Amino acid sequence: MPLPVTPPNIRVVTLKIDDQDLSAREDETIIEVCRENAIPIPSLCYLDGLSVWGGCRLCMVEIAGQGRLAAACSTRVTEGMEVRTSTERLQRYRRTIVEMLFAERNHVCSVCVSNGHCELQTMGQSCGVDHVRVPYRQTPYPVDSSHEMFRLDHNRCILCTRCVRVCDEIEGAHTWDVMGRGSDCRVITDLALPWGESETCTSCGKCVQVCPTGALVKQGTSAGEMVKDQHFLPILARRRHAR
Amino acid sequence: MHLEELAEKAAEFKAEDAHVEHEVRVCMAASCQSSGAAQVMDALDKAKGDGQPACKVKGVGCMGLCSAGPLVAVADKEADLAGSVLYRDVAPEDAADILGSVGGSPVERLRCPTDQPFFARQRKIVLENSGIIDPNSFKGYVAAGGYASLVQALSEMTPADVLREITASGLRGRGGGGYPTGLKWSTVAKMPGEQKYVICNADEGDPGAFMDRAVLESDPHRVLEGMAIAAYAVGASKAYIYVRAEYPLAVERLQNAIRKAKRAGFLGNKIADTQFSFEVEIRLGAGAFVCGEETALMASIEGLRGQPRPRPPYPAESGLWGCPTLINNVESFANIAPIVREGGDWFASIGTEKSKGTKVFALAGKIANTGLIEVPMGTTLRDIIEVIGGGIPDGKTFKAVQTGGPSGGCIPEAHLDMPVDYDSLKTLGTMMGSGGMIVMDETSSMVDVARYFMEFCMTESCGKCVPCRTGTYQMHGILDKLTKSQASRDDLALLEDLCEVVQATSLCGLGQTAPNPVLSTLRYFRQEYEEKLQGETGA
Amino acid sequence: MSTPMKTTVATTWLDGCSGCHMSFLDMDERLVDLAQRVDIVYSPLVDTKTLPDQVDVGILEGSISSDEDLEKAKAFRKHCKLLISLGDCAVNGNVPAIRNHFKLDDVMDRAYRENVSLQPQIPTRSVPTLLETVRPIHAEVKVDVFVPGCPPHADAIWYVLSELIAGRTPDPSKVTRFGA
Amino acid sequence: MTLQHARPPMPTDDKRWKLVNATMRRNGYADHALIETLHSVQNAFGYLEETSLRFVAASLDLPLSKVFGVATFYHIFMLKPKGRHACVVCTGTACYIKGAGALLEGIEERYGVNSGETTEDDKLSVLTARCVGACGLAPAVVLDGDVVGKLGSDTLVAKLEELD
Repeated sequence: MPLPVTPPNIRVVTLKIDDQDLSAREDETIIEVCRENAIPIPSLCYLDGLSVWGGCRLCMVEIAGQGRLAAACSTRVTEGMEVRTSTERLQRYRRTIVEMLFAERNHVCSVCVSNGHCELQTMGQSCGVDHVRVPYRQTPYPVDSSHEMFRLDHNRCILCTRCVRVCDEIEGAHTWDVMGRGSDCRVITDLALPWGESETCTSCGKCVQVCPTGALVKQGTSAGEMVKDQHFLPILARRRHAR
Repeated sequence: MHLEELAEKAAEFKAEDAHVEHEVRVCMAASCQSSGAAQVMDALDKAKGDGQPACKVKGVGCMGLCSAGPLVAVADKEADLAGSVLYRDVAPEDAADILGSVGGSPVERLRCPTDQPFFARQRKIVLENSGIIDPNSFKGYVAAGGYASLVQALSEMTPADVLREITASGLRGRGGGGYPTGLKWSTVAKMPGEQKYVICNADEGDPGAFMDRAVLESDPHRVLEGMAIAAYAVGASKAYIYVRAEYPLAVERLQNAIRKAKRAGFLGNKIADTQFSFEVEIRLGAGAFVCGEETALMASIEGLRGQPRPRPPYPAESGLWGCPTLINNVESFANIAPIVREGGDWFASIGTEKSKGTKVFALAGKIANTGLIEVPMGTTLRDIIEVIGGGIPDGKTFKAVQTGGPSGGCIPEAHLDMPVDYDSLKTLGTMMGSGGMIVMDETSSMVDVARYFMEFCMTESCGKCVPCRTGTYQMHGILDKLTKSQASRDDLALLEDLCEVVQATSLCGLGQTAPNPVLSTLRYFRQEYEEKLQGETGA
Repeated sequence: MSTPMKTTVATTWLDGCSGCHMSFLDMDERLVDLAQRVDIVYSPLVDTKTLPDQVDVGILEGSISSDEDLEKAKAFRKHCKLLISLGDCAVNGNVPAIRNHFKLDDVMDRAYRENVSLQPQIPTRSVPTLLETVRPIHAEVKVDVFVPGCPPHADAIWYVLSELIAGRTPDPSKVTRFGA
Repeated sequence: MTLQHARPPMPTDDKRWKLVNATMRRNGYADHALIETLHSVQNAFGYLEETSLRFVAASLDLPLSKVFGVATFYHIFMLKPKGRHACVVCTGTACYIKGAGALLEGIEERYGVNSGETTEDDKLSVLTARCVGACGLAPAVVLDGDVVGKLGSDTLVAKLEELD
């Protein structure tokens, strides 16, 4: 197999992340460099193989000399950059953001098919969310079980749009999108009709696999049984890109 | 075309009105129209009939004092507003009296003195034609010297010359951020690429701001001229004006202006016989405040949900459809023609050290003179509110002035002597914004005001990023509890925490600035929050 | 009689399934060890029927769903130096809070009329009045330590109590989480 | 390989579809003409019906969910028909300070409808706008397209009563 060729004119830069001296290609983002070097950066919307969304804001990092925080997923590395990924302040912000996500919908972990395999749940634990300080929004959401293979539970959706992106960018169907605005946003299939009636869904199940929570799951799973498998994504993304 | 040819044209257009000695100017901007200006205009036209050939009844743009509309000015042909007799609250029945007064003694019962500070203290650059020329008349604009700057730029200046003048002028973006316009233009000009775009942001969204609307309704050609000069300077050939659908009159006048400018050869191919070509298209907003944010605005022009995307890349590098894009707002573009005409140094001589030129403000709320004013940067808030604005009506006392809309803050009495510019307002915890100034008196509750703005941000949040979407909801909840005296001290502490998180982590300006009204009212009126705490009586 | 050296502990369950208390018992042989160091002065697991005036550690399982739950939570707060929210119902409302999506009247009808065949009626006496919404403990009284989990594993409870007895501040996120 | 995209026939012989088609044609059936096209559908039909959304999606070759996402993002677009009359209460800052809330309460008291709702007899739809730019006339409403300013809730309700 031929070795991957670095495109011409792409320079290599050196930078510091959490006091580690690193080098990286200048077209890489901070989160990519962190993942290559096993530096943990939390994120719920970023997924290797999908376009950058920049919505969850959990990957915010501090860059020396910059007043504003930067999102690691959408900030490219530069020569001499000094990044801090886990200061007290960042930890505090992340904790608050995760708390607000828990309060937004009805994530009752104990009775979720993704219990134990949920990225939000794990994120909560790693951010030290042992309770939620803000009041719960308490708005009930429907569950769409109309699809013969899959199920959509809006109560557990965090609007990361991974399903929208994978369906559009990898599968090419663009069955999913987001309707509404602000807190009223909801993921939809086609004209917000039941998923089972979708004219465009190919039932490929990619959306289910990339969903970080128990919002998109396989029919027939019960509490704790839904384990997701995302290993296909970088492979497919690479092959689609190569064409 | 050369400047001389244009000057000939202007003279020719003027000559068409050679017989006219006096003008009866009726404000036909949206606010006066809502008060019945169209009927007044009709009545004046009818009463005049074919008589009084030396007198012309003419619809014009905004004269500023919107609360006294419909406004009618009787003036010698060349006179400006200060040199005219102004009538306020005019009704159709007054038509005969007003016409009768032309060339004679004024109708005292309707008179609105123009030597009062509201008019006398203003300095008009952006609004120089406003209230004087007919916004629907291409000839009127040219007769007033219009398109001379464009022709001058195209025929006598290189793009680099234009960039130099704009940079020298020190003009900063009038949309609120205050980014140096010259720098922005130069960045776009430097970008490689055949296709570049110019966008005029006319999605004036701050509640209580109507400057851009007035400019578009009063002098639309000036905005087109500014955009064309910008396009020439940065190497673009296509532009969009993104304007709120809620401004039908502005849209109509813009459409009319584009059509006429095209016919006259100031838009389209080979403008003024040069190689420069330039097309402008109007895009209608559809009721989304967030589309005032530049990346969201571009998404909307592309036909997408108006959601912002992370910056960088900035629009200057990768904007509309990935092409280098220059975005300025209406008022910024309206400043361009005078800068090219008079030179950057002239513009830089007005205003303060770091904020040059004038600024148009919309005065509203509990203030005697509601309307539109243009003053040099550096005018104090006290001058604007107490002198020009005429102070607080109904014998009430001033409490705060809100600037910068939902991204801004409230300034108390103690800071009224601050000269207004981008930087001074920032130090006060608010911002220039697009220029809305809402005055509040002793009856306004600051907690209530903070809740109002948070509700605004909550309903206008696009929903893309978590801190803004969920944070504005949670902050609004606490503010709502506070206004009902149901919040605890812990809630107040949580509110301050949330402000910090949302400010620091939100994706775009809407979220990053949404806490500002809360933070500024907490800073200056904390007492009012304390008094609202549950089970605690105020100190 | 307890020796003054022992930490006094009170526990009770509010709106929950008592599973967290079962998990407590699942500490098995470690309970013997624990008994050397703590005195359980009030609990559904012991005989005492009144909450002493001064307790070192209070442990609440379940969410606040009725006026009785609210009273108990307030009493615990008043008499306990340190209050622990044990389990997801206490920490975040969990399953009991799912009823918040319905009107209280509809919930009552469902429970006491629609699903009852013999003499359907809404009880009015000797049952506590339900509150309009189910809330986590900390929404009503200040909580010092949160131990999420449904139920929290016995190891997690053991860890938290051991740390507290040793005078350290436990970090429950190390050992448990929502739903765990 | 290029797959040709066939434009759909007009849903009915209603002449208004021609207006919609004209907008799309003017924009070269480009996908970025979506918002312009939705404006023209709403101008022609008063609201965006499912048939229209499907027609626009098929004509511009856009995914259905994308069209629905855009239509529901912008507050101007209505998915349900409006009443015979529309009263838009401005809730901009100046109007708010001068009592826009009282206007909404006045309407609610008389007609029992809140912002975004239509009376049962389809007479009146009540809406709010974030600022209509008539701050000099605060508090203002836009009644069937005309700005009416300096209102009290009594005078507003009286005006609404005059409508048929």
